[in-house]
Order: sequence, then C-alpha cells, then structure tokens
Amino acid sequence: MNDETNHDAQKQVDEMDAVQANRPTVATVATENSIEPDHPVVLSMRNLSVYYGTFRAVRDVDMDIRENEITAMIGPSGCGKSTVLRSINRMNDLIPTARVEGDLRFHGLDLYDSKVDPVEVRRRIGMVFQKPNPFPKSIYDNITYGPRIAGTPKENFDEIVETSLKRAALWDEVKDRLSESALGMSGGQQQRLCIARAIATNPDVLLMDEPCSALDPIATGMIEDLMQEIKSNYTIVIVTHNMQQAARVSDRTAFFTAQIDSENDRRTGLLVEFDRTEKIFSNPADERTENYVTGRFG
Amino acid sequence: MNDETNHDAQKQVDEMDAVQANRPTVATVATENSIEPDHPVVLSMRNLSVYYGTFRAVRDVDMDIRENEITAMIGPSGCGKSTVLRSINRMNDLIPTARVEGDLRFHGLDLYDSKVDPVEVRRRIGMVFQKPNPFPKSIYDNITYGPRIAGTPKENFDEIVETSLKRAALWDEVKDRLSESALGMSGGQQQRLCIARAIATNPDVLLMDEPCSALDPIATGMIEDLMQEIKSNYTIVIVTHNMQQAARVSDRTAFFTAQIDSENDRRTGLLVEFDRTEKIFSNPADERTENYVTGRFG
Amino acid sequence: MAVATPTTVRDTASIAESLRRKRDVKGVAFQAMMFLSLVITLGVLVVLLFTVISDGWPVLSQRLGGFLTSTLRPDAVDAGVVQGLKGTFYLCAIVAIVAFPLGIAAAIYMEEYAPQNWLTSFIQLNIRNLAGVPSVVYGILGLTIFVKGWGISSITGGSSPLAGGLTLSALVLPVVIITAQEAIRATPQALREAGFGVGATKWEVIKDHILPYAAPGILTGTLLSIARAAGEAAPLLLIGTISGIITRSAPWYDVTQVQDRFTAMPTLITSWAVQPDTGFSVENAAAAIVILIFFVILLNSAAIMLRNRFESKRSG
Amino acid sequence: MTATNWDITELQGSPRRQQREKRVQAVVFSAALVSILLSVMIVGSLGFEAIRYITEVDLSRLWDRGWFPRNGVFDLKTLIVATLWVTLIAMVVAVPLGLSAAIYLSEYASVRARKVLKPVLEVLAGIPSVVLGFFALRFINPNLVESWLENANSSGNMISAGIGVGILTIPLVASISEDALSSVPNALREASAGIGARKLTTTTSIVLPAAISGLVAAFIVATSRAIGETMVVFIAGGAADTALFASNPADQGLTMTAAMASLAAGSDEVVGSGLAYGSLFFVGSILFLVTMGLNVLADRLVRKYRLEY
Amino acid sequence: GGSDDAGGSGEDGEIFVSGSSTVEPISVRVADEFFKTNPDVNIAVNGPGTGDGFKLFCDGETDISDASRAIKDEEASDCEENGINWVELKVGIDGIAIMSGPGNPIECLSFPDMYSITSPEAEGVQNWADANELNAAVGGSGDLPDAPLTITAPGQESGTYASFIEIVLEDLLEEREQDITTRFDYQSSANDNIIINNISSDDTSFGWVGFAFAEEAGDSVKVFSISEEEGGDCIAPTAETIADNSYPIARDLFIYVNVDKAAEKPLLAEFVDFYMDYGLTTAVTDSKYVPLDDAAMAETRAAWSGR
Ligand SMILES: Nc1ncnc2c1ncn2[C@@H]1O[C@H](COP(=O)(O)OP(=O)(O)OP(=O)(O)O)[C@@H](O)[C@H]1O
Ligand SMILES: Nc1ncnc2c1ncn2[C@@H]1O[C@H](COP(=O)(O)OP(=O)(O)OP(=O)(O)O)[C@@H](O)[C@H]1O
Ligand SMILES: [Mg+2]
Ligand SMILES: [Mg+2]
Repeated sequence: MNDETNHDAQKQVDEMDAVQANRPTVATVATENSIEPDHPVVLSMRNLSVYYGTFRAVRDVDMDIRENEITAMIGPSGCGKSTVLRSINRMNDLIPTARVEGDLRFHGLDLYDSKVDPVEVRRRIGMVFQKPNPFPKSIYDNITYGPRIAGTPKENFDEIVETSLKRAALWDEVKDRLSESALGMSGGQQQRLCIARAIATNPDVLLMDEPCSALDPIATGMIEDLMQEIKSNYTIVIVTHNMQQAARVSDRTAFFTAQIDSENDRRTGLLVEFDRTEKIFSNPADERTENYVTGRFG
Repeated sequence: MNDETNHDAQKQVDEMDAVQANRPTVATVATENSIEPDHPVVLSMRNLSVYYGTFRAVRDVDMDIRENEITAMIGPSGCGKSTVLRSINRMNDLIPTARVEGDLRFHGLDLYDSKVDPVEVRRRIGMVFQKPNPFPKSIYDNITYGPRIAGTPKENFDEIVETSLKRAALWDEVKDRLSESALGMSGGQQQRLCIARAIATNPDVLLMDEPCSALDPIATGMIEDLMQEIKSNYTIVIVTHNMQQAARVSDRTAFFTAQIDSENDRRTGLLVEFDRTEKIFSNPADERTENYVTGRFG
Repeated sequence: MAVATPTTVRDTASIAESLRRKRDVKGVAFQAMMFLSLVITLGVLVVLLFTVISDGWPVLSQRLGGFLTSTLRPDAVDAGVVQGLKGTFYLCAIVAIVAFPLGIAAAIYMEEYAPQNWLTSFIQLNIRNLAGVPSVVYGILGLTIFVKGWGISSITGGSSPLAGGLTLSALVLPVVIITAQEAIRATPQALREAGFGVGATKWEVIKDHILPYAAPGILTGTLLSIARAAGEAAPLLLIGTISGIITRSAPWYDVTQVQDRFTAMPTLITSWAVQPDTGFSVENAAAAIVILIFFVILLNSAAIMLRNRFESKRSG
Repeated sequence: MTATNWDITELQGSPRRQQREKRVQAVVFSAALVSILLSVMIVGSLGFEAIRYITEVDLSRLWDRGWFPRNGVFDLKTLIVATLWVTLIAMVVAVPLGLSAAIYLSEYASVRARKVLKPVLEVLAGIPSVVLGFFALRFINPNLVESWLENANSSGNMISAGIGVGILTIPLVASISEDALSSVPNALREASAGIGARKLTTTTSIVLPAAISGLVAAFIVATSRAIGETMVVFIAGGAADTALFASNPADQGLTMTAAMASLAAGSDEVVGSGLAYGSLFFVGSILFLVTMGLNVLADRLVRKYRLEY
Repeated sequence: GGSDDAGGSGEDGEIFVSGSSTVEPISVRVADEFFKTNPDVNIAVNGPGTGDGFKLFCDGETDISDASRAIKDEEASDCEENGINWVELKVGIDGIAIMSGPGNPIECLSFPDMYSITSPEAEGVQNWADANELNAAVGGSGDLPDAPLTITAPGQESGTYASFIEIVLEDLLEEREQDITTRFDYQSSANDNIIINNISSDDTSFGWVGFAFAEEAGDSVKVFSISEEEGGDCIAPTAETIADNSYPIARDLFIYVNVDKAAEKPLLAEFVDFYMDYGLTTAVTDSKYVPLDDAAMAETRAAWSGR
C-alpha cells in the first residue's frame, strides 16, 4: 500500500521535472487573476504552530483565507503544508500526538474551542486527499455517504448524486454505472469522485492536499478546470508541489519553507510569504520565495 | 523497510531537481574523458531481454562494457536499468520468475551457460546496492566475509581489511573500531563499507545500483571520487538517477527508456542509445535521449 | 552506437575454469534435509489421519449414521456421539455469542480509541499474556468461577455447556482480540481519513468503513477460535463432563439444555480412549476423532482460504 | 473585510450524536477491561486456594517420594521431572523439525510450494490435542517407542507423550521461526549472494544469526506451550493419578498438567479430601507463573526483532 | 421433561447417579434400559469413585450413589449433618483379582504375603525380597523372590481400594496397631484399564482390580490364587467361587438412594424399582459381576420397599 503511494509520488515528481523544464515565465500565467477585489475572510490563522509531540512541525503561520477564492500553499517537502491544511478541518485530531497552538478562526469562531465538535467542522470544511481514496462501495454510495450520516432524507439522494457528479465533471462518464464499485474507476475519475463526495456534504470550504499528484496531465487538467468552475460556490485551499499549478489556478499563494529550529535540531516549517499569486510569482517580497519560484532552491 | 527506501529515493529526486536547476551545460563536464582510447571489452550483451514470468521487463540491450572504464546506465524509473545490471552477475537468479534471453558474455564466455556457476560469477563480478546493506556484524567481519567463504587463509585477513578499507577511503575513519558493529556507522560510511566489502573479494567488475541515492551530497562526493580512484583496477558499471553524476563520473553512458509493448499492454524497457558519455550528453543521436538529458522528459 | 572492438582473449580457459559449476554437496544436502523435515512433519499428519481413519473404520463404514445419532450407551456397538456433538455445538455457539462481540469490541477499543498511556500498554501486555496461559489453567478459572462461583453457578447450572462455553470464551478471547486487532490495523489510513473527511464520527467510520474492510480478517480469526474451542478438552475435564450415560438427548434447538449436565466431543473421546473395552477405546474413540477432526479441519481450511483470498485480493 | 461571524452553535454538533459516541466508547472500553478482569479472575481463582494450600500443607511433603495428593504427599520433583522430560523430548522433536520446515519455507520453497505447504502446516496446527494424545497412545507408543525400548510402558510413557507434544508444537515453532526468518531484510541475502556466497552460507552465516532473537522466541514459546499441554500427557503419559518419583522417561509420567487433569477427571470436580483439592490450585499457580514468565520473555524477543528491521 | 432446573437433579425427570466406577456399568445399563420405557426421564451417570460419589451424595447433589463398599462412618455423619436420608441396597458381588504380569512364577499368595508388600509397614519396599522380614513376622513364609516390585492399583477414592484394605489387610493392621490404610507409595489410577496395562507390562509387578476387568484382560495378566492363611487352600477367582464365598476377596456392590428425593420424585422411585428387578439380574451379569443369591436379593428388595 504505502509502497505504491511512494512510487506514485516519485513518478509524479519525475513528470514534474519535465514540465518544469519548459514552463513559461510565471508572471504571464498569474496576472489574469490580479484585478479581483478582496473577498471576505472565512478562515483566519494567527501565529499558528502545530506540534507533533514535542516537535514543532510548523510555526508562525498568519493567513487569511477568503471566500470564493483559491488559496494555494507551496513549498519544499516537509515544510508543513499538509500539517497546516489538516489543522484547518481538525483532521490532525486523528494523530494522537498532534497539537495546535495559536489562533485559527472560522467565521470568527475559534476552531479549537472545546465546545466545537470536530465532526461538525469537517462537515463544513471538506477535504480531498493526495491519493484518491474512494470507499470500497458503489459510486452512488460513495457520494451519498456524507448526506446519509448527516441525516439528509433519502429522497434527495438521487438529486445530490447528480449535482455533485455534474459539478465534479464526472456525471457523463459514470451516469450509467452508478451502482458499480468505485474501485473500478481510473485514478483521475476516482479523484473527481472524491471531490464530488466532498461536495455532496455541501461544505463551505474545500481543502485539497496535492489532489493531482497521483494523476496524469490530462486528469490534472480536468481537475484544475473543475476547481475554477466551482470556486464561485466554495472557498478552496490547495496544497501543491507543482508551482505551475499554483500559478495557474490560485488567487493567493502561501509559500512555506523549513528551517533548522534553534530550540531543537529539527527542521521546522514556517510561512515565508503570503500574497496574491501574481505577486508571489512575479515579484516576491522575500528572497527565499524568489529562489524557490525561480527554481534555484527546493 | 520498503517505505524508507522509497522515501529516500524521493528525497534524492527532490534534491536532484534543485541541482539540475543550476547545472552547468553538460558538455563541459564530460569532455575531460573524451580523449581516452578504447579499452578491451570485458562484458558484451547482444539482444538481451529479461523477463519476469511472462512480462518482458527490458529488451534489445546491446552493450559492450570495457575494462577500467566506468559505464553508466541512466533512464526513467522502471525502464529496466536495475534488471539489466542484476542480470550481469546473475543476481536475477534469486528472483524465481526472472529469465534472461539473448547473449551475455564475460570475457567471451556465455554467463548463462549451464556449466557456469552463478556463485563463481558473483565472486568475479561484485555488486554494491542502492541502500547500504552491511551485515549486522563487526566492520572487520563484514569485509572478511567474502574472503572467508572463498577459502582465503585467515592470516591474510588483516591485510585484506586494511587494503579494502583504504581503497574505499574508509580506513582512517574506522581503523580504531574494526570490531564494532557496522550498523553503528553513518549511511555514507556504510555504503563505502559495502564497496570495501565488494572489493575484498577481488572482483574484476563492480556493479553499482544507484549507490548514492540514499546518501547526502558530501557522502556522494566521496563515493564518486572513490570510483574514479579505483577504476584503474576495476571495471565499473553504475546505475544512477542522477544525470549529473553520470556525466561527472562515467566514460560511457547507456540511456534506457520504457515503451508500451505492443504484445501486451505493459511498459517494457529498452536501450535507446549507448555511447561515450560526452556524446550522450552533448550530442545524442536519438531524440528521446536528448529530451531526457535536457530535462524535457523523464 | 559505439563500434564494438573484438573481445580481449585474455586466458579465457582459466576464466572458464574458474566459473565452472562446482558440486555443492553440502548445499544440496542441507536443502534436502530441510525439505525432508517438512515432509516428515507433513507425513505425521498423513499417518495420523490414516491411523484414526483405519482405527475408526469399522464404525465409519458400518454404522456412521447410527453413530452420529445415537447417545452414550453401555455397549460400544450401540454408543454414539450425538450428545458430544450437541455439547460441542453449544460450546461453540456460546463462544461465538460471548467471545466474538467482546473480543471485537476490545480490539476496536485498543486500535481506535485507546490513548497511548500506561493503561493501554498494560491491557495490551495483559492480552498477550492471557493468550499464552495454558488451557488447563482456564479450566481452573471455569471450575471456581463458572461452576462453583457464588451466584454464578445458579445461572450456569453447575457443570453445564454454559459454564463450559464461558470458560472456552475466556480461553479464546485473547486470540480473538489479537487477530481482530491485526485485521483492524491493516485497514488503510486513507480509508479512515476519507470517512472522517466527509464528517463521519468515529463510530460511523468504524462501523461503516473499518469493520467492513477488516471483516474477512476478523472472520478468519474467529473461525480459528471456534476450531480451537471445539477441540479443547482440558478445561472441560476440570469443569466436569459426564462419561457414563446421559439417557435423554434433548433436541438441538432446546436451548434450556445449556444449563444441564453435558458431554462434548473432546471429553467423550478422552473418556472413551482410556476405557478397557477396545470397542470404545479404539473404534469408537477413533471414529469420534474423525468426526471432530473433520469439523475442525473444515473450520481451519475455511479460515485459511478466506485469508488467502483476502490477501491476494488486497495485494493484487 | 471579514465574512459574517457565526454563533458557536453552528459548530457544536448534535448532542445526541455526541452522546452516542460516548456510549460506544464506554462499551468498547468495558470490553477491553474484560481482559483485565479475566486476569484478575485467573489470579484470584488460583491464588486463593493456592495460598490456603501452602499455609496448610506440611511443607516437608512437598519434597517426598512421589505424588499422592490424597495421602498428603505432594512431591513436586515428581511432577517437575516428568514435566521436564516431556518438555525436553517435545523440544527435541519440535525444534529441529519446526526450524527446518521454517528454513525451507522461508529460504528455499518456491512461491507455489509455499502456498501449498503453509496451509497444510496450519491444518496440523489446528489438530486438537486429544487427537494427538490418542495418536501417541495408539500409534507412537506401540510402533515407535516400544519397538525401540523394551522396557517402555505400554499404557503410555513420557517418551511417547513427549513426541506427541512435540508434534503438536512443530507448527508453532515453524510459524514463529518463519516469521523471524522472513523479517530478515532481503538486502542482507542479496548482499551475501552478491559477494559470492552460496545459499547454504547465506542461510547459516547471515540469515540465521540475524533472526536469532526470533528463533529463540520460537523456542521459548514452544517450551511454554509444551509445559502447559495437558491432554496428550493425560492420555498418553500413562495417566496414573499418583506416581512414585521416576526419572526414567520410558516409565509413565505425571506432569503438572496431567496431575491436575487426573485430580479433576478421577474425582468429579475434585471433591476429594481437603488438601488434594488445594494442590490442584497450587500446581496450577506454578504452571501459570512459569508459562507466563516464558511468554513475557518470548514476547520481548519477538518485539526486539520486529524493532530491528 | 422440563430441564429449566439449574441443579439438574431437583426436577422429577432428572436423575443424577454418581460414585463408584465399578458399579457405574451396572447403573449405566439400568439407566439405558429404563430410559427405553420412560423417554421423559433424564438420567446422567458418572463414575469418579466411591469416595467422591459419597461426597456429592451427602452434599445432596446426587440422587443415587454407586458404591463398591459400605458407607463409612465419617461419610454417614456427613450425610446426617446435611440432612440426607438414605437407604443402602446391595446389588451384586465383585471379586477382587490379585494380579501380576503374565510371566510371574508365583501361583498363590496368602494374606500375610500381601500385607507384607502393601501395608504401611512396607513403604519404600521396591523388591519382593525386601519384604521377607516383615513377611515372616506376620506369618508368611518369608521366601518372596528377589525381583523388582511395582504396584499399580485403584486409588484411595475407589471402592476397590477400600475393599482390599477391609478384606485383606484390616485384621493384620489392627493386630499390629497400624493405621487402617495401605502404603501410599504405589501408582494409582481410577482407570482399571491402565492398572491392567501397567501390571501386564511387568512380569513381577503387583496389583489388584475388580474380577470383571481381570477376566476381560485374559492372558495378558497372571491372576493369583489366594489363601487366607499361609499354607491354606489356594482358591482361584471364578464366578462360582465368588458367588459361593469360597474365594476370600470378594466384595459387595451397593447403591445408596436418597430416600427423601425418592419420595419427592416418583420417577426416581420408579427407577430404583426397576433397578431392583433388571439391575440385580441382567445388568449385573451383563456387566460381568456375580449376581446375588436369592436370599440376598430378597433382602435387598425388602430394604427398598421398607425404606
Ligand atoms: N504524524 C506525524 N507525526 C510526526 N511528525 C509528522 C507527522 N506528519 C508529519 N510530520 C512531520 O511534520 C513535518 C511537516 O510534514 P508535512 O507532511 O506537513 O509536510 P509537507 O509540507 O506536506 O510535505 P510534503 O510536500 O512532502 O507533503 C515533517 O517534518 C514531517 O516529518
Ligand atoms: N522481481 C520483479 N518481479 C516482477 N517484475 C519486476 C521485478 N523487479 C522489477 N520488475 C519490473 O521490471 C521493470 C523494470 O524494473 P527495474 O527495477 O529494473 O527498473 P529500474 O530502471 O531499475 O527502475 P528504478 O529507476 O525505479 O530503479 C519494472 O516494470 C518493474 O516493475
Ligand atoms: Mg504533504
Ligand atoms: Mg532500479
């Protein structure tokens, strides 16, 4: 299992090399997004640190995630992108040693307040993972699982399945085999199914952790288009290794890096710069960002 | 286990990206080797194919490996580099399904003749693996393991240990702790120990399968220097993912790639081009080679 | 491609000589020895099966039907195993009802809920230790708690299938927990995350995703446990089963008999095997063994096949 | 600009759902606690009577001429020596055969051979011990033991019981050893082969030493199982209820377990005279402590090799 | 028949018989036959031993106790303490066969011979000849052979054991002021088959079991003739010699019935009625014991009806 994941990851990295090599200058890609006005802030992080046991995996994260925007998180491996992303919908609660410090607010509410139910948080803030992880059930059951446990009446299911699959640009491909197992689909289809599944619970925010890293370029393109299409209804946060992808799809980009922590001798991630995507890619304020986006480091 | 290997491999790839990004033009690196005359051929492969069961992993390999040269094998993951390398000293015999077709000659002798003893072949053609794999024994016992099973008299052991470790540039670091466990050494030291161990049996040919992929740049540098130093005594074949490394250390380079096999639908590796290293990196004959070495594909 | 220069002919003969296959007598002998050991081991199984079948042949060939349906009787030629079968059936059923839910629940706790603290590691250590406690010691537990235990004996009815079943449940519980834990642990983290990611609660994730995924593994463990419970004799000896006669044989579905005096296949075999009359000690005992082995091997093979299918499905 | 601020109720979740979660957790936690309750019950049921026994018994009778519980003579060495003989013989049978089978399966057998052989071994592991008792009495004793040893007791003896117990533990030895051998990384085998070692050399000088802690664990677990095995000895060990001290394995033997089973079987629920009943618990306690000690030791070793690789 | 009762022997249809393994075959046959005409009855018969049987009987756990000896005073007072009232019913006779391995040259043993190797005074004796001093002292010939002695016999819980003491040893034990018991250091087993096996595997062994088992063992053992006095008449055990009391080591077999339960449970009473008929005749002979003579049989039936 794990084995496979890593293999896939590695292949993906190999492919990326190739893509990177011919990439167009970044600025031209990003500018088209730059004229939009500021949207309202949905999620705000202030001075956020995440620990695994005594090890501080990431620190000093200050970010505002705005409604109906796509926010990208980039940075070298191990800098804590996934860690931050997963702390947003409290997926980190699943890791016994994980602990969050600082302030993380969702519509002004402290997400780590003891009165907050993490299950409720995850219904509001959906998640799509790096490797497509459909349930070993039918396509239909995959999509309706979320509504089912949320107590949505069964008569709405057909409609939910259709709209979610349509939004995820998968309806036409699978509408005739909704009762077949989701495991029989291709990787790209599976990932779109996972997006549809996340959409089906009608969340406000969609978190995506390298959603295309296991996919081929065509499937990747489909998912990028999909994100653009649905962003008017959702707030999207995406982690990606692929800078071009960040430049292509996101409105804002957060660049993370990792530095040796003075306290202990381990590398701790930190947020270096967070700004409009075109700014990050064309005219970054921090030298480390510049080195990274121009490919001199990372 | 596997997990770790893959992780390491991925990290290595990540580092490569960075390195590749600022790499100098390849031609300048390679030219220094270009004036040497042709050495005699030690190993020759003609029309070599290797199968795993019914699956043909690699085909059409025609290569001559020459004495006292370093021959590099490069190519994308899964194109069969390791498979070919392991067929040279019949390590593939350890995989029950593996089967070799075609001609593989060592000093003109068919290595797959039924009269040939694979164990003897491996004494003549040593091997160093991707992940350092010292025995859980003392440093001394690691080195003397080969001579011991070959029946070398014990009184020579001290000398063998010293010369092998010196050749592997490890003597000074470990001479005072020869009886300590090899598992207590750093990764780079372990890999040099494995080289010393391979040298101790006094082979003619040394096969190295990504010997530096688990190592940091400093350790990598040491091993590259080491290869240059010992090549006057050995014939070296090295598989590497790191094109710069191939360019830096090798005299000849074989470029492999993988293509969908028309017979079945699986990707089969094949040898695309085999030539002097400077030729491969500066002026490859095949377009696929050029795409690969310039980073447009891979 | 580079032009090949002719191969150096550098003392090819001596190289050929050095590469020539040597006779590896020791290696071949060693391998043969290892193989022989395996053959001996498996040969024992064959001889064992042959012995019991041939010893039990007069019964199996001439009066199998009567043997299966007849009760304990004074004469070997009339005696049968129906009460033993029923006793064993009830023991297995009680184990299935008591040990499996408990064991699976405990495994769920250990894998999904338990925090990493001293209590958890203590429970885990305790479970592993319990798995190694000899079965005769569980017999003592059954004798003092379930047969004579103050208050409990009036529920179990003393030396009854209920007392025996509870004792065997205690015996297999650690094994059920451990195998269920392994099966649950093998569930991919991605599946858990997928469940939590759409807003499922822990219990929903467990019941909808983890348990279905782990089900074949858990089932394998439980089948093996039933097989073990069916074959255990030592605890039942301590609990006290009947060897002489039980005249009445209540119908299978009469569950009130879980509180009655009973006999079970393994204890019946034990008491027959040491009788003076060879009709009992050889023919009947061997025939009863064949029936017990048949049942146990059936359960074991089902478990093994299930696991193999499951494993190949997962890896493939 | 900030989006509308929400009220905390938006994220509080339904109390019913949370209560259900709490209930489930309580249920599974109680189930886990049952395992502790079990240990407490075992220790309690053994300890109470065992302590009464040891305070009441004439201690000098614990080292006497034999095991005669109804006469107040409880010679432990009779039981211990018989137990040791049976265990020793069982290990002499099980360790070479089990280890060899493991070596063959992990180092030599082809994938297909392993696919056939392992399940058969597992079937052997599932054979009930009463069956082996019968087999030891009916086949091993007359055909093997008595034909070698003239003076072997025909109604059962420690040798045939030991062989029976040994057969019973072969699969256990094989499976733990195989586990230990196959967790030796393949890299070590390749390293050895790459240097030109023959398979035999690789197996004996690299794989076996690397797996040693697991192999020792297999040995210890099997010993513990052999010490605790009851039915084979009860049926095929001569099954005398009482025994004079005997040191010849060709004689009938009364192991600790067989003594317990005899006390139980020979006298329905052990209602016999006072101390005989207590001795059952006393011997049970010794058995419990010895096997637990061995299991803890083996457990440590197993986790050691699991950690190493 | 209802079976909801936990005790198993409280309900009318439930009858639990335990006790002597010697008497067990008789009770099993009676139960088996009785069940044919009374399919509602549920009789369980077990055979752990006379002593253990009385323990259960006097605890009120069993309805009938099989016994191969008469109840002892301690046991009777146990029963009394617990308010258990019983009736003793003699059902048959069993000779005790004294045996050795098939190659033993001795033909006849006297009571003093047996005393000198099995009494508490013989503890530690592991060779027949070692007992010669004692043998001479108790009136034996004093010339037992020089051969290893291993003894296998029923254990203390068994009626056969008690009968052996009562018949063979008791007089001498009292005379010599010894405890009324045997030496303890011999192998014992509740399983007569094992006793016979152990005895037959050694030509100079010694042991005893019920006559029925010895007869079944045939030539694999040597059955001694017995004389009460040294030099007296040597009588071999046969059905006739046992029935006419000329063989000196014969014992009576009993069942003890809980009379209160018999009063409460008509089926139990019916069962014992049946025992008095079928049990005393067919079951006893089928179990290879010697039936009572007419007078004794009448006495038993009278005891039951006059309970
Ligand atoms: N469950 C965990 N327990 C302990 N440490 C962890 C855990 N998960 C991640 N880490 C550590 O936290 C740091 C950040 O990890 P994270 O996965 O967030 O990085 P990332 O930026 O997503 O990297 P990648 O690009 O490789 O996915 C790393 O040092 C990692 O080793
Ligand atoms: N033991 C094996 N059994 C079956 N197929 C195998 C085995 N080993 C390798 N293969 C397959 O053979 C092909 C070539 O593998 P090989 O390991 O030689 O590639 P490689 O070029 O060394 O790749 P990498 O750069 O990832 O090491 C791949 O498709 C691989 O899946
Ligand atoms: Mg990540
Ligand atoms: Mg490779």
